[in-house]
Formats: sequence, C-alpha cells, structure tokens
Amino acid sequence: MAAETKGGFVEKLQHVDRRILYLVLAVLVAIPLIWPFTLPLQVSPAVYSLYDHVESLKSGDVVLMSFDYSAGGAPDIHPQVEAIVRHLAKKDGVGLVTVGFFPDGPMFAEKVFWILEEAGKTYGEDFVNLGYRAGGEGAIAMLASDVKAAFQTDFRGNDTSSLPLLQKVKSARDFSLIIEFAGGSPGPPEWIRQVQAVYRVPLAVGISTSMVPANMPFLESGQLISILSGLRGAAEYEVLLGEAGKGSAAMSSQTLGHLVIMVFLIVGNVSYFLTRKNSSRRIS
Amino acid sequence: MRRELPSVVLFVVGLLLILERFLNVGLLAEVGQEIRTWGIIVAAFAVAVASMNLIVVHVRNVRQHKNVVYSLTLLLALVGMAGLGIATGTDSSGYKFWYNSLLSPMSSAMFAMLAFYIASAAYRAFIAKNAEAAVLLISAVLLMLGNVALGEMIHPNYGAVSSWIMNVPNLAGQRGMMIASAIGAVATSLRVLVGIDRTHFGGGE
Amino acid sequence: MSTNVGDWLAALSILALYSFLYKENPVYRFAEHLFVGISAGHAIAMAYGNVRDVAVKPMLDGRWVLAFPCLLGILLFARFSKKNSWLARYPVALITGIGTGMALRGIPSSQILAQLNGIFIPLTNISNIILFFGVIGALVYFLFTKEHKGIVGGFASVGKWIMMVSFGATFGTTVFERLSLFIGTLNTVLGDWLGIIK
Amino acid sequence: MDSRWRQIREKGGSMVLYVERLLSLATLLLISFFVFWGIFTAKRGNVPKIRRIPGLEAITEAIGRATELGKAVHFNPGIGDLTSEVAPQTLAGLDILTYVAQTCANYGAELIVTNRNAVVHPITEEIVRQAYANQGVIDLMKPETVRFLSDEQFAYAASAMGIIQRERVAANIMIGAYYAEALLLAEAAAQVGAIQIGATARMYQLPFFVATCDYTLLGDEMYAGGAAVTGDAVRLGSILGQDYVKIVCIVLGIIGALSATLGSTWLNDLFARFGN
Repeated sequence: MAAETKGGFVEKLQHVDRRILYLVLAVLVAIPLIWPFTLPLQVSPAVYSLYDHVESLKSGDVVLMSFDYSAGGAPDIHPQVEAIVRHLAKKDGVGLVTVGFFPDGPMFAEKVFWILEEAGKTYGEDFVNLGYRAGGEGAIAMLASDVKAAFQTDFRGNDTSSLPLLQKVKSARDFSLIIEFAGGSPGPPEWIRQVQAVYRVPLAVGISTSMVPANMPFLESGQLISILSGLRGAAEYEVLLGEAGKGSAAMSSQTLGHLVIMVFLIVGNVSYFLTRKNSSRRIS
Repeated sequence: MRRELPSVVLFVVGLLLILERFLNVGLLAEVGQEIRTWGIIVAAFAVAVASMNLIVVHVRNVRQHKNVVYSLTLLLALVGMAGLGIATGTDSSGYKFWYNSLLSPMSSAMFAMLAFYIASAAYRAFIAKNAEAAVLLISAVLLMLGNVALGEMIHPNYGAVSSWIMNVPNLAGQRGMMIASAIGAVATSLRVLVGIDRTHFGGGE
Repeated sequence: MSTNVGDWLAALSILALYSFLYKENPVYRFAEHLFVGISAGHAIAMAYGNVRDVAVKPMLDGRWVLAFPCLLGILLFARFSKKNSWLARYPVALITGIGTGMALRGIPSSQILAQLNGIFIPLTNISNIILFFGVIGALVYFLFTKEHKGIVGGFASVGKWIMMVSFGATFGTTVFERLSLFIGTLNTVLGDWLGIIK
Repeated sequence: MDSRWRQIREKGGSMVLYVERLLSLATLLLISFFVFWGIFTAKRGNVPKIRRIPGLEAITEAIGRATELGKAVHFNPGIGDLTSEVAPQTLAGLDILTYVAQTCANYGAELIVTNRNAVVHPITEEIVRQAYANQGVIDLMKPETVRFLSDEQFAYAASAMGIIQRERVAANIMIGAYYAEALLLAEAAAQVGAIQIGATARMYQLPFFVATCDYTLLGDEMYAGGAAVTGDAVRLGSILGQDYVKIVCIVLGIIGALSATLGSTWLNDLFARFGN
C-alpha cells in the first residue's frame, strides 16, 4: 500500500501545473531584487585584461564600440556598456566612436552618452555615434577599411568630415581598442575574420552569456583580448570599478533563479526514475 | 538565361572579394569598397521588403475580415513608428520615447518568457534517459554552480573547478565543432559561389 | 509609483505579454501585434536612414552611379509579383555574392588555421592532453564516410563525450542569459514603475 | 615577415601576393579541390556511402512503435525558410520527411506534419502526397495530415503543443532550424511519453535537444542524414570532400602536437607567419 501512495505522490509531483512552476520562479527571482543579499564574486582574468587595457589608455587614444545586439537581448549585455563607459568617462582625452550593425544598436549607444556628458565630455570632440549600417559582415569590413567613407553622415545627421574626433581616425588601425557588444550574428566571428585578422587591433567582446562557450576558443588563441560574459561580466567589471550597478544588483536574483532551476532538474529526474521503476515493477 | 546571369553576377562578386583579401592590388581594394557600398544599399532595401511582406499579409487579413483588430493594430504601429522615424529622424527625443517605452521593454519580455519555458522543461523534459544527456546535465549543473556564487558556498575555490571545465573540456569540444562546421560552411559557400546550390534564388524557372 | 508615462507604458506592455504565460488571451495578442508592428516600423526607419545617407546624399553630391544599387534594391520588390519574380534574383545575387565572398575569405585563417594552431601543444600535462584528444575526437566524430569502428570509433566516442560537456556549458549559460532578460523586465516593472526596488 | 621578404617590399617592389596570407589561400584552394573533386566523382557514379547514423535508424523504430500503439507520428521540418542561411537545415528536414512519409505509408502509421513557414508548407504537402502515392496508399492521406499552424514563432509552438497532447502522439520527430520554441514542443511530447528524435545545426539549440530527445543528430550530422536518405550525388560528394579536409586537419594536428611535445614549434610559427 505504501508503494501505491508513494507512487501517487510522485505521480502528482510530475503532473504539477506548469503555471505553478512559473510562479515559483517569478517570486524567487523577484525577492532578491527587493531585498538584495550580496555574495562573493570572483573576477575572471578576461575581465581584468579588459579593465587594465582601458585603464592604460592615454589622452589622444580613440576607442571603437560596436553595438550588435537587439533590444530583446539587451538586459544581458547593456549593463556591461554602462560599466565600461563609466570607466571611459574617467579617462581624460580618450575618445569614443560608437557604431551598430543591428538596427537597435545606435539606440542603445545614445542611452549611455549622459554618463560622458556628466563628465564634461562633448559630442563631436569626445564621442560620436556613427549609427547603423545594414549588410552585416560586408558593412563591418567597409567600416574597418575607411570609417568616414562608410559613414559620411553620423546618426545625428552631421557630416562626419566636420567632426573633430573623426579627423584622428581613418581605418580600424587608428583605434587603440575595439569592443564589440554582440547578441547574435554578426558577432565575434565576423569581427575577428574581417577586422582583427586584417588590422591586428586589440579586440574585446561583450556578449550574451549563452554565446560565451562557443567563443572561448578565440580567447584562448589570443584572437580576442577579453570576453565579458553577459550580466556577470558587468558585475565583475563593476567590482573592479568600485561602483555597484545593474550587474551586481542582479547577481543575487540570478543565484536564486539558478537554485530553482537546479531543484526542478533534480526533482524532475528523481520523480521520472521513481515512476519508471514503479511502473516497470507493476508491469513485470 | 534567367537563372544563368544572376549566378554569374554572384560568382564575379564573390571572387572579386576573395581576390581582394589575397592580392595586394589597389584597384581590387577600390572595387571591393564599391561592391560593399552597393551591398549596404541593397541590404537596406531588403529590410524594407521583409517588412513589406508583413504589410501584405495583414492588409489581406483586414480585407478578408480575419482578426481585423489585431492586424489593424500591427499596421498602425508599423506605419506610425516608420513615419515618425522618417519624419523626425531616429535620433529625435520623440522617437526615442516610443522606442524606449514600448519596443525595448516588449522585446525583452518576449525573450524573457523563455526563462519560464526552461524552468518547466527542467522539471519535465530534461531527463537523463541516456548517458549523453546525463553527462550534459551534470556538467551543466557543475557550471551553473560556478556561474552564480553558489559554488563558492560549497567550497572556497570552487571557481577553479568550473573555470577548468570551461577552459579545457568545453573548449576542446567547441574548438573541434568550430573547425568541423567551418569546413562545412566553406563547402556550402563554395557550392553557392559556383551555382551548384541555388536555394537562395527561390523556386520557379 | 512612477508618474512618468514612459514607465507606465513599458510596465503595462510587459505585463500584457506575460499574460501569455497564464493563458493565450486577447490582451496578449494585442500587445504582440503592437510589438511586431513597432519592430517592423523601426527596421524600416533605420533602413530608410541607410538609403538616405549611403545612396541619396552622395548622389546629390554627384556620385550618380549609386542610382544603380537603388534600382537593384527596388527590383527586390519584384518578388511579390508571380510573373516576373525572377528580376529579384539580381539584388539577391549581389547580397549572396558578398556574403559568400566575405565568408570564404575570412573563415580559413580565423576559424580553421588559428584553431588548429591551438592544438599544436606539448602533450605533457593532463589539460593539454584532454584539449588535443577532444579536438581530434570531435573532428573524427564528424567524419561521415568512415564507420565508427575500431580506432575511428574510439576517437569518435572521445569526441562525443567531450562535446556533451560543451553542450552542458551552453545549456548552463543559456539558463543564465534567460534569467538576465527576466530580471531586466522586473527592473522595469518593480523598479521604474512601482518603485519598490531601491 | 622575416628580413628577406621585407627587403623586397622596401625596395619598392610591392609584392602582389600578401605573403602572410599564403597559407589561408592554400587552405581555401585545398578545400575547393577536395569538395569539387568529391562532387565530380560522385556525379560520375561512385557515390560515397554514409556511416551508420543512430538517429536515422531510430526513426524506423519510432514509427514501428507508433503503429503498434495505434497512435500518430508528429513531424516538423523546423521553423526556418528556404532562402536564408538556415535553408540547408530546412532542406535536410524535407529530405528526411520523404523517408518518414514513406515509412509511415509502409507501416500504415498515422502521420501529422505541422508547419510554421508558409513557403515550406505546400512543399511538405507535395512530399507526403508523393510518398503515399508511391506506396499506393494515397487514401491514407487526409486533409489534416499536413497542417499550416501560424507564421508567428510562439503561436506556432502553442498550437503544435496542443496537437501533440490532444493526439497523444507516440513519436515526435523535429529536424530542421530551431530556435527557442523547440523547448515547448519537446516538453509537450515528453509529457505524453513520445519517443523523440531531434536534429538541428543551430548549436545554441542542440543542447536542449540532447537533454530532451531519445536520439539527437549533432550539427552537420543532419546534412549527412538528409543526403544519405535521398542519395543526392552532389551533396554526398561534397561530404566526402569535407571528410578528406578533416583528415588533413587531423594529420596536421598530430604532427603539430608531436613536434611541440618534442620541443619544436616549427608548425606553430609556419601557421602564425603565413596563416593570417
């Protein structure tokens, strides 16, 4: 009899309504946002490498940032942009050129310019938003070979030959550092084979977390100087910067969210094998 | 003639871009720049065509009185956003307002729903029925512990375990798959370049 | 509670879409069609900006040759007519030619040679040995004209198990990413709108 | 570049050929040679044989089980189209649909094909009708055998889940380009205890197929499966050519690793200098 009721309970466990599972996840992920608890966070060598690179920039250097992600993937990537731009804001005389090969790209670049303006930097002299170009890999190669030919007009309608910052830049070779933020394609492979392989400029990428494993070979081979892994990459950069931001705030929610999914995995597997053992015993 | 000439155009364009990379010839670099400029323009038109497809489908819905309210909503939203962007420029504060208060949050929500689908699938569908799935799920759990601070709670330098898994076995598998699929991609591109494969031209003679 | 209209629109549109998780309903379908329409509208606005900046403006400055790619672009619309949809093949030939050419010129050095160079490593420690035999094993697994028997079978199974670890890594990182997106929407609803996140 | 090449450069005799990219050019030519040679010989008659693919054999077993239980087989060729870069995956799905439809017609099992792409839908209808006609059981094909559900990703997934659970299908076969909606289909089929066979070359979706399906074709294995089922000489020849390139890579890998183990980095330097 005991086996039956145990089987009954386990069977009931398996046919829980999907919406209850959703509710459990939603509540447990929301709680730490309201009452955050801080957890130790190890900073990976790749994040140190990018931080040191930005820290070593001197007045007169120009950084290129490419925004190749959609609004859908932004919450996992955009906090990285805020953290790095906050670091750039502290570097006097360092210029920033932004571009995007996703239609959403330039919209997210515009969202971080207030950080630079607050540090006294001005559009045209210290930062420029070139805007969006369709055509993916072909357009990237076009930008890399001749920036002002690919973008005769910037995102705000100015003539690029009139912007002081852009007079210091002809091709990709004139950038001291390129950081590509990517959520899909075009992404790291396209930038590596059309820009890094040809112009040998230091290339770092800030990508959505699920793309990290597939791009690790590029980091190990030295084709990339750094990979920032989604929201955790932002949290790690914020630790080095000494300023908590969206990345650190989300880590406690991530921890509970992961706990929920791991418990579901374990319960799901245990109840599957229990019912299979019960049912197989019943049949034989 | 309708299938041969486009294939010749495709072959010449592709070959010129390949030669541009391997031959240090000034003329080739200029031709490459021109081809890429034309490519950006045609790719921009291609984006408009994809949206046009949407317009055709939903105008037909409205005409056939099939879910009229929803199709009208879609068409008005499309024309409104495109019109605003073209009229005031996509960098205007008005355009940014609608972008940041409707498009951005909604597209995050559409993808965020996948977190829920993974949770219910974790409960019901991710079962270690065979050895492959078992190895996959075990290494997934080991790495998930490392991605959030749970690992450090179990053992202070748990981080070293998960980063070793990421930097050695994971990297080996990813690198092997990268080489194999790169060879596959080159073979597929070669067949397209010389016109053996023509799926991109669609059906019809 | 925020008084900014933008926060209200953002939060309500998120909740309208999340209602699909409870049950498919008219509010969800309205929000979904609104979203699909706005995204398409945004794509058109950005594409228009490209044609204006890359073709029209330079043409007004004298580069009349750029009228030709515009014509090619317009030919793409021929796809909607049954009779002469073959005209659309010319712009498609240009775009596909560029895509094919860029891939063929870039893949060999960055995704084949540089990666092979990564396994010319001394087999003197356990990590290098796993790295080397993992890559060779994965390559052997993807041989399709050799049966997986004997030495080939052995390498293929080494490759398969190593790839299972790689899939485990992608599985775990996808969970992290999806949670980040959900947390992003919570920041909008609970933070910007309701203001209960400090 | 070592000094000799640099001298030539500096004397104004600019090299037409980028010396540091010689090996990359050689790699491209080598792959072209093997692929076109493979296609050429296959077209002339000696068509290569593809190795055993467990996922393919499982299809016959799954349809057999569905026939015994008197339940339906659900098939979907992915949600991709026929012109974008995922076209090869959709094509492989359609090749394997030919095999699935023939086996279902043979066993008399009930087949349900669902589609998300409006262009792919009529093609699947034609494939299933052709297969049933070849087996002389065209009457087995009902109007609802092949169904177009919706062109919107998640609306398609929601209604496909409904069909899988209402029909309590015994087998769920998903072969093609898949995105996040694959999880919904796999979960619905897992709940009704169906045998699941999945295949996609989208590497971000593959882990979820391995974790949910009984059999999974990994990445390019689906292309080999599609070519094997239809016996398409061009693609089989191309696969043979790619195999030879992989063998060259394996041999180079072994030579490089052995040299490095013995302390010499001649191959690393060769690749680094000429493989840009």
